[in-house]
Amino acid sequence: MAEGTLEVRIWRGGDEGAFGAYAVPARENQTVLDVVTEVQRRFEPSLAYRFSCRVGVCGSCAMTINGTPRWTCRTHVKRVAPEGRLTIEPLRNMKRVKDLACDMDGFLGKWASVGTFEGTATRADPPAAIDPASPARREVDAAIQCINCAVCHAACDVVAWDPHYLGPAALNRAWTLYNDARVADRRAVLDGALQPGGCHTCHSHGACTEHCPVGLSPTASIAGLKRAGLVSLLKGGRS
Amino acid sequence: MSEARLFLLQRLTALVMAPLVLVHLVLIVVAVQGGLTAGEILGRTQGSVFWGLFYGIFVLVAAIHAPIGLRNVLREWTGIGRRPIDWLMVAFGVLLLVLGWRAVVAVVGGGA
Amino acid sequence: MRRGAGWWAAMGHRLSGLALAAFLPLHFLMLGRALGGAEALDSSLKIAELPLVKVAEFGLVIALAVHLAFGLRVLAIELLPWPARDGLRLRLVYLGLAATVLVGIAFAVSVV
Amino acid sequence: MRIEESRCDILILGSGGAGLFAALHAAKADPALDIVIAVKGLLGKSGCTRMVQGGYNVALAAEDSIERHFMDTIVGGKWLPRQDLAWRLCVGAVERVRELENEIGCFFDRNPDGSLHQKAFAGQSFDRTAHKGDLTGIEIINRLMEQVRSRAVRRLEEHRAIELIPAADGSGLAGVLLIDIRMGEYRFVRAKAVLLATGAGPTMYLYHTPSGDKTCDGLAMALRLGLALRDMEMVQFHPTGLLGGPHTRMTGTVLEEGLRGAGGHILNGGKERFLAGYDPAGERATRDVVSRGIYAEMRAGRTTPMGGVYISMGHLGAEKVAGMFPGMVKRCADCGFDLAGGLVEVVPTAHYMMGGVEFEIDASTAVPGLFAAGEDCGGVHGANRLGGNGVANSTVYGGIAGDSMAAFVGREGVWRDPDNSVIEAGIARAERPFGQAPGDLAGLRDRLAQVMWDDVGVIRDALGIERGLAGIADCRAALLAQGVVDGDRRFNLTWHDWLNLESLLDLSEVVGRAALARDDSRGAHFRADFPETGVLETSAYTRIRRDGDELRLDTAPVAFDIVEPGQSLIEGAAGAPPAEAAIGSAA
Ligand SMILES: Cc1cc2nc3c(=O)[nH]c(=O)nc-3n(C[C@H](O)[C@H](O)[C@H](O)COP(=O)(O)OP(=O)(O)OC[C@H]3O[C@@H](n4cnc5c(N)ncnc54)[C@H](O)[C@@H]3O)c2cc1C
Ligand code: HEM
Ligand code: SF4
Ligand code: F3S
Ligand code: FES
Repeated sequence: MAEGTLEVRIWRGGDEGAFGAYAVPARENQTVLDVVTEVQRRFEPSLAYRFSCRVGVCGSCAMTINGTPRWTCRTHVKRVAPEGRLTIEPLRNMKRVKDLACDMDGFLGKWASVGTFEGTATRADPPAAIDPASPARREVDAAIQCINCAVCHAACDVVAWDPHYLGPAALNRAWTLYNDARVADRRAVLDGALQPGGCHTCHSHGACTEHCPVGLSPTASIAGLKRAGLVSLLKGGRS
Repeated sequence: MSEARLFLLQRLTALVMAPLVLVHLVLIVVAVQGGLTAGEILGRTQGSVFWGLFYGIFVLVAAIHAPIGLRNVLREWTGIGRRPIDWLMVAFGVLLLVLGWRAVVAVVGGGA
Repeated sequence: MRRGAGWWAAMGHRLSGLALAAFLPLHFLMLGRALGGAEALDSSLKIAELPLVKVAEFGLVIALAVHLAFGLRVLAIELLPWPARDGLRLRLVYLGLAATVLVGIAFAVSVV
Repeated sequence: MRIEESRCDILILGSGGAGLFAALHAAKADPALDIVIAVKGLLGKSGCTRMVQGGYNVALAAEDSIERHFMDTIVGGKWLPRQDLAWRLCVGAVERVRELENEIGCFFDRNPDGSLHQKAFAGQSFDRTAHKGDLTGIEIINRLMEQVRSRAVRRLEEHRAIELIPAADGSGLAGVLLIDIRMGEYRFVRAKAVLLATGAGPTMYLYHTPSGDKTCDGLAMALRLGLALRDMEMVQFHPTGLLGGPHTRMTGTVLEEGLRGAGGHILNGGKERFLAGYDPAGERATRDVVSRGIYAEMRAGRTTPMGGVYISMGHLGAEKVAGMFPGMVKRCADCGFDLAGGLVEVVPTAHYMMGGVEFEIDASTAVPGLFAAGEDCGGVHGANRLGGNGVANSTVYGGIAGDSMAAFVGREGVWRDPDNSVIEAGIARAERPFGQAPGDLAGLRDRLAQVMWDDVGVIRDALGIERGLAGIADCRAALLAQGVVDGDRRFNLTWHDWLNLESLLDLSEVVGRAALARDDSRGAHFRADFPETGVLETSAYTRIRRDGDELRLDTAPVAFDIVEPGQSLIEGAAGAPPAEAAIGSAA
């Protein structure tokens, strides 16, 4: 496929808009982000899209590629468009700003709303001793490296259905906080996740886990929260 | 009632129903063989304490389980407000309970 | 959006749940007619012999099986711990499907 | 021209480690302060702090010491660092890492006994790099971002600073002129104190590692304001950037150093190892040495098809490699390269600017009301930056800047009246492309990138640098003559590409001028015509400021106020790996 041309359709506009069609040279090493870049440089100078790190760290380049939400800087064209046809749209479930860029504020706001770390120690104290093999720390390790790319948020239909739903990434973060032994009030973190729009709104569709580019499983984290909620309820806790 | 409590109730009722449904399914498949008559059904059930309990419990848990599930569906798929949905579901649960137990009484009690 | 197996499982679960919830009151009403004696019930069951109703009945048995199978999947995801982080437990989806197909076949065979 | 005007107490430019820490510290010092962060990208999702892989240098362990960290920094910096700044860095790192862990919520990796795990990083005499796996930056920035979002800090995201506006009476800084990228409009924010934390970034080179939003804007603005930049010839090259060809943004991105440390081989186009011919340590030598070895081999023409060299890991066993470097292997695989078992083409890649704005130990600058922190600043690292000292620098001095700004605003903070002529000039510069016929902007940036790479890159000489400066001038003339299609200015990346290139041109010239002035080789700066390091005792640093349209360069002696060349604060050699065995994971 190194030679030849890609048939590329790109969404132009906001909520209202239309697809633009472009013929982009196919290249040996080419990510979807490279395709978008080439369209901006050669055909559509005012094309809006977002990227920063170009290595899958910043989580700002995700788009909908042929119907599937993905990070674009690490998506090789060959893997998603063997036929050489690409349809590129902004991510779902967020307000659109322009073309391929959407407003991530709602998503990140939900993320930040599940709770921010509050410990008991200060900068005067040494870091807490934490057994790296303890079950709680393992849970954290398995879920912590989220790049907040919103791919899961876009993939989840419940997010689309229920505007109050916090969504997989935010709940995944809540789960890591809940398992962080240093957090002063873990109970409050859990209570937050048990509110309407919290973990019980998830129906285990699993689309989040299926699409997470870094291989996290928000489904497992949310299930963990549900279990923690059950346990605390059965132990006669609040909620 | 809190989300956590509703969740617990729904999952608990689901757990209870799983074996009940299994039995019910087997029964249907076996019973329906060669057509179903009222006599057959009633013959099996009438006066049976076991089946009375079986279906009595079945109705109870289903009347808890279904409205909670329906509540989520309505929230997500319709524009109805949260409050109205909750009341609608309470009504639905009561309806199921009343109709269900009436059916149990009909099939198990009375008659022969 | 392209949907994965987990989504289809959830959708099957939801639609079957809805079907059951819609059907359950009718089912209870019908059984409740046994209060009027076996004949009344029989006359209801007669209706059940109509082809269209047969298809619907078949659908409901399938719905029950689907709902059971995928309900168990949800319970397995939510309630069993995930020590191995075994992906999405997608196998459960296929297991559920297989179980449903079996029930369907069994029911179809028994009806014919 | 519509210019939206607003006010705040503290305006922070950039949301890397420096910007976010400054916001938190200022908010904590005085919760009543009205703090605004303006950032070119999204808050916490742009810049390089997020991209930190290796980790954070900090003398935490009982056997380690501030003195040892300091000596490693000075020796690594080839005696060019400003010593009081370097010392403050090492002291501050301890507090900052504890703060990150205990107050911000970062969850660094642990030893089995529960203490922080610290790994080896090249050029250090102790294993002192705290980390979270090999994606430390994500942990640091995500946690900082949550903390900042949970406070009453206002955000101006996708706002690009284009001019620092001085007070009309020359008494200090009045505010900052920005472009609201999404709206395509200008915005002038008046502030009592401003922090410059835009993270520099040597992205004028053909191969470079930093994030796409970093184009030396902050340094260009500081230069226009009349501030002095020091050590600008010191550009660090990372030896192994991915080489994927000219049409992919992946090209230049870092392949981690641990690959070499673990025993990876670097092969030339003929698939032969060659680094031992340049340095006995071969692949395990320090960044600058390996970069030069590779560059020399490339110049000698023994290159791979795309013009680089190979990194080969396969001899260690593909499975083992995949287990040791899962992140790197997956990243390569996503882009079509087989790192674990095959050959991947690599090149040295521009990574970090040691130079930057001259600043004081309290993060203030020569202009009252303007503060600076992070990679925008010069003096902390001297001629070379130790791996792991970059985040330490941005977070330590970012926090200090937050404290200082809060104190400054309380003490003498006023809204100064802006010099409107500078606002007008700033707008005129940003408007310039719209008046002109569009041209091949990307091609022009490529041209500059090639000039910098060839003539002001890994190995330099007077002739080449002169040629480079001429090439930069050509590119500038071309840029000033070409424009951008006017029309939809909202989120118009091509407009911003134009502005990016302008900043890069300004700084390219500065780097070239400084490189020409330093006629010895030390640290990251290597002159083929002056391969020896000069006398350490009389070390001087370069300093460039703008005077009208001219750049003026002078040099100033380094003050050895803590330790002098030949002396040491520690026993044993600074910068030497702690034990033979540790080299394996060092690099
Ligand atoms: C790939 C990579 C790996 C690295 N690994 C390590 C490591 O392991 N250890 C280590 O110590 N260091 C490492 N570094 C270096 C380290 O990341 C940086 O030195 C440091 O984090 C810089 O922090 P900063 O806050 O100054 O700038 P950044 O974190 O880069 O932030 C700059 C901010 O300024 C914004 N900005 C830029 N221009 C403008 C403008 N005109 N207007 C408004 N905002 C603007 C950007 O969008 C961004 O938000 C690495 C760097 C890279 C690129
Ligand atoms: C076989 C026993 C049953 C099991 C194991 C079971 C299990 C479940 C579970 C786990 C859910 C929650 C799904 C979610 O929120 O993701 C659910 C939802 C539901 N159930 Fe059941 N259920 C059973 C029987 C029934 C019956 C008999 C009815 C009908 C009366 C019913 C109606 C519903 C409805 C309407 C929903 C909502 C579906 C949705 O939210 O998508 N269930 N069931
Ligand atoms: S969980 Fe995965 S998909 Fe969701 S935001 Fe985090 S990294 Fe992206
Ligand atoms: S896709 Fe959505 S429904 Fe739950 S498992 Fe993931 S959040
Ligand atoms: S550009 Fe940062 S994740 Fe793709």
